[in-house]
Amino acid sequence: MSTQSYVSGSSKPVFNWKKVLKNHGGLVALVVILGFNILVTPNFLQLQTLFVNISQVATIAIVAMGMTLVIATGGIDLSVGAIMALAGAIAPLIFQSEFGQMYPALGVALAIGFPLLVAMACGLFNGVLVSVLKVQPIIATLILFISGRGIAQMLTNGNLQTFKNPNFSYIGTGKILGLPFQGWLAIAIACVLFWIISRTIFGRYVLAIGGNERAATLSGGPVRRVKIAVYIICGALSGLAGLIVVAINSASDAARNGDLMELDAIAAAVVGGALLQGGRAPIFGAILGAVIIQLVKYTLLANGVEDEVALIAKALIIVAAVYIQQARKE
Amino acid sequence: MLDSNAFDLRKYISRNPQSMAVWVALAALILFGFLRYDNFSGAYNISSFLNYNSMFIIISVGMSFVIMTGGIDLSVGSVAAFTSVIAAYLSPHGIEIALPLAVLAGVAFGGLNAFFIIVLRIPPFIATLATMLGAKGGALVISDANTIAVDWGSNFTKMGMEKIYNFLPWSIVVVGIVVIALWFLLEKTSLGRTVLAIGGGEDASMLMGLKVNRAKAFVYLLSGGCAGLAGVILASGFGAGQPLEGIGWELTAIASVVVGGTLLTGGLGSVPATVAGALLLGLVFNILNFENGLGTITISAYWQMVIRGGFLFAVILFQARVMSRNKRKGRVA
Amino acid sequence: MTQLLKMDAMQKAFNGVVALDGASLDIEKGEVHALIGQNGAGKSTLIKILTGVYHSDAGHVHFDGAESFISSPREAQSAGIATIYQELNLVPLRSVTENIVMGYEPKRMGVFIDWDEAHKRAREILQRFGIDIDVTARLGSFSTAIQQLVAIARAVSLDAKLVIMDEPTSSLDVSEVKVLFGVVRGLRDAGVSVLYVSHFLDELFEICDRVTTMRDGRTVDCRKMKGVTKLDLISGMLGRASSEIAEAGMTEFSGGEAKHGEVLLCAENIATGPRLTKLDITVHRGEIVGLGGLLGSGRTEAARALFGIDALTGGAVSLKGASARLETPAAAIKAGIALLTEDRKAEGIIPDMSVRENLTLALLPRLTRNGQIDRAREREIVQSFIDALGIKTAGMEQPIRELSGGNQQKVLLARWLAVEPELLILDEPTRGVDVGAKREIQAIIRDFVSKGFGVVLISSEFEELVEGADRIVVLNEGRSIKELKNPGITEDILVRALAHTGEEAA
Amino acid sequence: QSLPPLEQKERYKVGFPQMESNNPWRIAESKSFVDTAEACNWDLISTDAGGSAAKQVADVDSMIAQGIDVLFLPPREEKPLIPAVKKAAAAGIPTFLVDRSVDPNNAKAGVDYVSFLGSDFIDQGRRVAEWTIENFKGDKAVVVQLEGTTGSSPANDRKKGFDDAIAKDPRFTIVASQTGDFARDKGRQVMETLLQAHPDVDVVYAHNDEMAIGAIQALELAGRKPGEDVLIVSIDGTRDALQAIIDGKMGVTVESSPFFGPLACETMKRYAAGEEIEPWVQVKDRIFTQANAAENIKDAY
Ligand SMILES: Nc1ncnc2c1ncn2[C@@H]1O[C@H](COP(=O)(O)OP(=O)(O)OP(=O)(O)O)[C@@H](O)[C@H]1O
Ligand SMILES: Nc1ncnc2c1ncn2[C@@H]1O[C@H](COP(=O)(O)OP(=O)(O)OP(=O)(O)O)[C@@H](O)[C@H]1O
Ligand SMILES: [Mg+2]
Ligand SMILES: [Mg+2]
Repeated sequence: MSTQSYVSGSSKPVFNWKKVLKNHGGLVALVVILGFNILVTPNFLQLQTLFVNISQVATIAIVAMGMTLVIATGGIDLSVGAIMALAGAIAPLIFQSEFGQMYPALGVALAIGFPLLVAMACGLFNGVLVSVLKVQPIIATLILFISGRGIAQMLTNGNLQTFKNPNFSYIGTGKILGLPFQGWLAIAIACVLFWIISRTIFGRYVLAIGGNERAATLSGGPVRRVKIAVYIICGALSGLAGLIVVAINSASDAARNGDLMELDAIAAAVVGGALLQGGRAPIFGAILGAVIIQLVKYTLLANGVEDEVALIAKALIIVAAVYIQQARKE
Repeated sequence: MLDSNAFDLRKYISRNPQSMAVWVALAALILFGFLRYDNFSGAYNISSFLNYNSMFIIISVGMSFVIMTGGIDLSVGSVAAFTSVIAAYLSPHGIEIALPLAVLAGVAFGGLNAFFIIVLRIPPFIATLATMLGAKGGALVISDANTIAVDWGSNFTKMGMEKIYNFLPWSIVVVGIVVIALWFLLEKTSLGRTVLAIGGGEDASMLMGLKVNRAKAFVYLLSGGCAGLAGVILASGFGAGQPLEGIGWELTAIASVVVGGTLLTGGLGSVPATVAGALLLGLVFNILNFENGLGTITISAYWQMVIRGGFLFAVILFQARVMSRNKRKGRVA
Repeated sequence: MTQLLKMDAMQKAFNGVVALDGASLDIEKGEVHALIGQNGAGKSTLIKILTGVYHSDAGHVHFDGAESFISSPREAQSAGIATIYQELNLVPLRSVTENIVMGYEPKRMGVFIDWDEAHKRAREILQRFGIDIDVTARLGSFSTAIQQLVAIARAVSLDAKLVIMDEPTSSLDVSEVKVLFGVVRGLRDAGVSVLYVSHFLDELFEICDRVTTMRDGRTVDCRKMKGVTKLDLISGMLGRASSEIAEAGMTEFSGGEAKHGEVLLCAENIATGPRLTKLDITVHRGEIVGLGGLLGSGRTEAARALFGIDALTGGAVSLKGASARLETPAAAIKAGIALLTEDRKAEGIIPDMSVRENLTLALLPRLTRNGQIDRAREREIVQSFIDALGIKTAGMEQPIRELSGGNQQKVLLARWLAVEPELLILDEPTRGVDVGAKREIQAIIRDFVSKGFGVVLISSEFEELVEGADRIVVLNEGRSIKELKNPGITEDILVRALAHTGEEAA
Repeated sequence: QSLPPLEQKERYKVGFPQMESNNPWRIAESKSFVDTAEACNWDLISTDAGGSAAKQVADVDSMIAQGIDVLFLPPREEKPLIPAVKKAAAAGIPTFLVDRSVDPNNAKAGVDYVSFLGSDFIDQGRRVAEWTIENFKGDKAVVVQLEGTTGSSPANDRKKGFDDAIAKDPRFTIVASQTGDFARDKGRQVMETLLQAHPDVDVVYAHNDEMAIGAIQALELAGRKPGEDVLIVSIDGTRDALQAIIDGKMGVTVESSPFFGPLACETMKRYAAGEEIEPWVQVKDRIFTQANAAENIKDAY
């Protein structure tokens, strides 16, 4: 039997704007916002604008990518902001310690490595709760959401830690080819994650678990380990973002670092095309989503829209962007 | 459960092992407080505890309906803040005007959520996140970013500040009536059953010919209305409309619902267990305050966060244990 | 007789894939009407258009004497069409009662549900099917078969003019099928029409009055059941002359005598809980061992135990003579065991993934070097299976949810064949599969054992079991109580073994 | 109704319901009370409302239930904390408001509560504006304002005080006023953006030092010279701000001291001794500039 009769013959290559809108809703939204800014926002077409936006969006993008992986397995991670605070609180403790000052290079290396380990441990905690104890992700990660920041403040006694350490600050203020280091970092992470998702067995399992966890288990997939790994990755990326924030500010504020990041990251992931029920992991979509959210913020600020009105505008834009995205599913 | 085997406790527990955990934990915590602190069981503490937590009980119950359908409502806190401002503005006209209109404002936000979710097919998490931002912005706009004083002369403040026999706050009475009505609605009406069925399988419910969209719209309107009521209590009990209140309420409510044994994927849920969940989480704060008062230690803010997280962890571990013990007894699909 | 339903020139395409291409159907009042066709012929699609799940691209529907525009399942129900969908559509988390009465709850004072009455009603309706279960328990705690019966019970209780049954018997065994037929006849006698879709052609002769045959989205035939032969039906479905088909027997199993080799698997006294208390089973190389049993006898539980899903609470398993600890499916797969589950939707497919990704899911570890998937080999393997099994798909990138049920099943079978297991456990492998494909699958199974591998076959279709298995282990209430050996097993012997098991076991 | 008396005794059970602990200023204030507890013979009950006025009222309730002798209340909001003040009064507990006050229309010093200890946020904003007018040398100034948390009373008052005073000098135009949430990171991000839209900025007024530091960082990242091309002025008097003033990056910061503990102890003792307490125990806020920053930095928090 031929499969031909099942494919309709009329597929003329005509430009169909509806289709473009459906398949590339996020890009369309981006173009609209860019166009608006070019026309309205003063001094928008400047290298410095690009610089500012990249340096600000990098942390959201990095966390959003981790969130995308978690969401792809059908989970969610509310603890990203708290993990940022925790990692960010630990770093200065290390390089400002006596040891860190005695061996500055080693101190900075440890100040990056150790907080990341702690962040991964947080991810492990979340992952174990979710996959071994079968706690629902929103609640499992709510535990660290509530207490993670508290732990960070305990470590620092609630104090703001300020410092001067150009080596460490490089991850937040460094430049490569004139653009912020953290922007390049985000791109590099995206490339690696994209490769993992589309080419590796791990990536395939991530999507399979989100698509039908039972089927994945019964096909011999290491479901528990993959889920734990996904939370660990998300934790590590959150920790990294926390370090970047601390590095830019030359100060670690455990009470504020990563505040409300979970909402931005989830919104970015979904605007970028992730489905909350799992099964999809659009990594570059997450970056796109983060950029859209960043640009919305930028646009409203730069044009002097009052904070309260900006909230309403942000709400509408998120709805519109997701609406365009959702059209694809129909 | 109100159905025929309502009072068959063993059956109830074996069917709802996850709700049982919350009752045990609640009883344990009350006992702990009772034995450890002097004035813990005093009338003043009980009545002010109930007054404050009536807001969380009502939004948690509203939230539980949303969650039972497999949805979520992140907007409750902001909506409560918004309606508290509305209620404050309307307070000179008395509670009989302010209450219904403010609740209606909450319902309107629920309608917005329902529109986003049902008509535009935007996932609930995002739709209600947007409404959360929008309601917060709206509250700041209509209040000009100020708290709005209520009219102390009218009967408006009675609901949040006066108590029957100097003990039972009006707020908890009103909330109690609403909660019992909702409990009945869930257990005894087609609408309630449809809510549960949707969470258990939206496509299946649709194919079974249930009025899926109507029930979904209902839960968001309900949750909005409950947030509206919480807003009235907020304004009435604290003498002001507060555009900045309600931050994090959605997570408190979600936690109450889940601690009460409702599955976030929907399909299961109990109104009384949700109330117990809300009381349990509220009690943790109350106990921390009393612990502070013992003077042995002064628990700093961050310690409190850690303890609260640890407590949630303990309850969840307990719940997971109960669940897995029960699972071993038989296959739960 | 008067006409109840007429569907004419129905068209439906999904993203360019044509599912219906001018299909028609007419049903008279009080008849039982069969609808047959190969997997993917468009039967379910036609039904879903009728019940408003899908909206047709073109065509007319007349129902009960008027042109009708049914746009939702709810409208269909109020118009008097009750449907049992192919993929069970129930709410497992809710009670049996709720699943039956939902939407039509008995009320007190017009508002409050009368639960006592509802439970009573549910119990009564289930008793008509000979089942006596706790109707207040969660539906999900019962087996697929019970769930299917509940779905049927719900549809039958709806007081409809037309009851549509899309493969209602795919999870049922003989005795339940008998009960069902009784119910169907009862409906017919009450003047209710029944549209009956099934791949078990024998069933049709028993209860259907007329039969409509579909092929490639078109209606190719509609005739009285009387005087039709099975061969006619098959040739109509396949679009081939009956002479071509007549050559072979009805199952592809009756092939050559197999040579049995060394012991592959030996399970002694294994138990996993109350539903599987004592199972002894041995599988040799080159052998198909059937598991016979009635509803709830523990066949599925046995499969789950052997595949490491449920932990053993007693007994021991050895593989190729060495004792084996199969604690997870992954371990079982590594040890060379595969399981095709009975619940395709919940435990088999990953709906949004492509045919390719679904097919290679279990094979992945072997397609991978340093964590990276060898995509060229993946495509090659997938294509070879699509060709070998005749999987009807628009391409290997089509999401599996868009395939018809039978083709999904083939993909899942391919998933397991691809890992080249030594022991393949098949729980209802041909459920929902059309005659042509069924024979293909059976041939594949036969071919598989002839290479010196072993198969455990669970099937509620006795013909398949009797002809296919070299031995049949008979299960009753979670215990293996008897073993039958081929040649020499007939359906009769099997049925008697099942029926008398109770006494013999005692 | 008259104020409840406070008997003189060896130890007092004292309630201090802190409103939040998410910034250094609040943390320093809480610490000040904890430190004072020892010196002043207090059994201190200190809670944390996590930024919620309603929770703060509930915290006061639980303190009343525990039978405190005195209440030191930093009301999160002017109006929503009035019930707390009234409940304490009804329970016979003398209340002192700390660092923020309540709506004078509904609760009065000397009637509902004993006294308000603190400074005046409006006045702080005004003093920053006056200093800026005096010290800004150019003849046209583009001003950017970084506001505190939208809707919070210090943000509203510091804006009002500054806006009203600066309006008197026609040289100054406020081109943008956006919230930086009292946080360094947010302040930096907002400043980065506003700097793009208003590259011609001359003066940055931040509602607290944390945002001012964030603004300095934003300016430096953009290659500008804070203190030279842009004048930065703010409120609080933190160590970092004083250092910035010493480094020439910042112009002024008006003190808003968090160290209320000793003042609270002293005022309470006076009250217990039967003294009449003035309705507003005003705190003398200093003003830190290049002239005195270096000598005060060691005491800053
Ligand atoms: N939702 C859908 N999206 C895309 N294609 C679909 C969808 N549903 C059905 N099809 C396609 O339409 C065709 C007819 O499918 P249908 O399910 O009606 O077959 P069927 O006759 O019921 O087969 P079976 O006997 O296997 O159940 C198939 O080719 C299938 O792939
Ligand atoms: N007549 C019955 N009464 C009550 N429960 C039943 C009955 N028949 C089966 N069950 C349920 O069936 C389940 C066991 O089914 P299992 O899947 O192990 O059996 P099976 O022999 O594989 O049946 P199936 O034909 O459904 O595959 C149990 O959950 C049991 O409660
Ligand atoms: Mg079908
Ligand atoms: Mg079975």
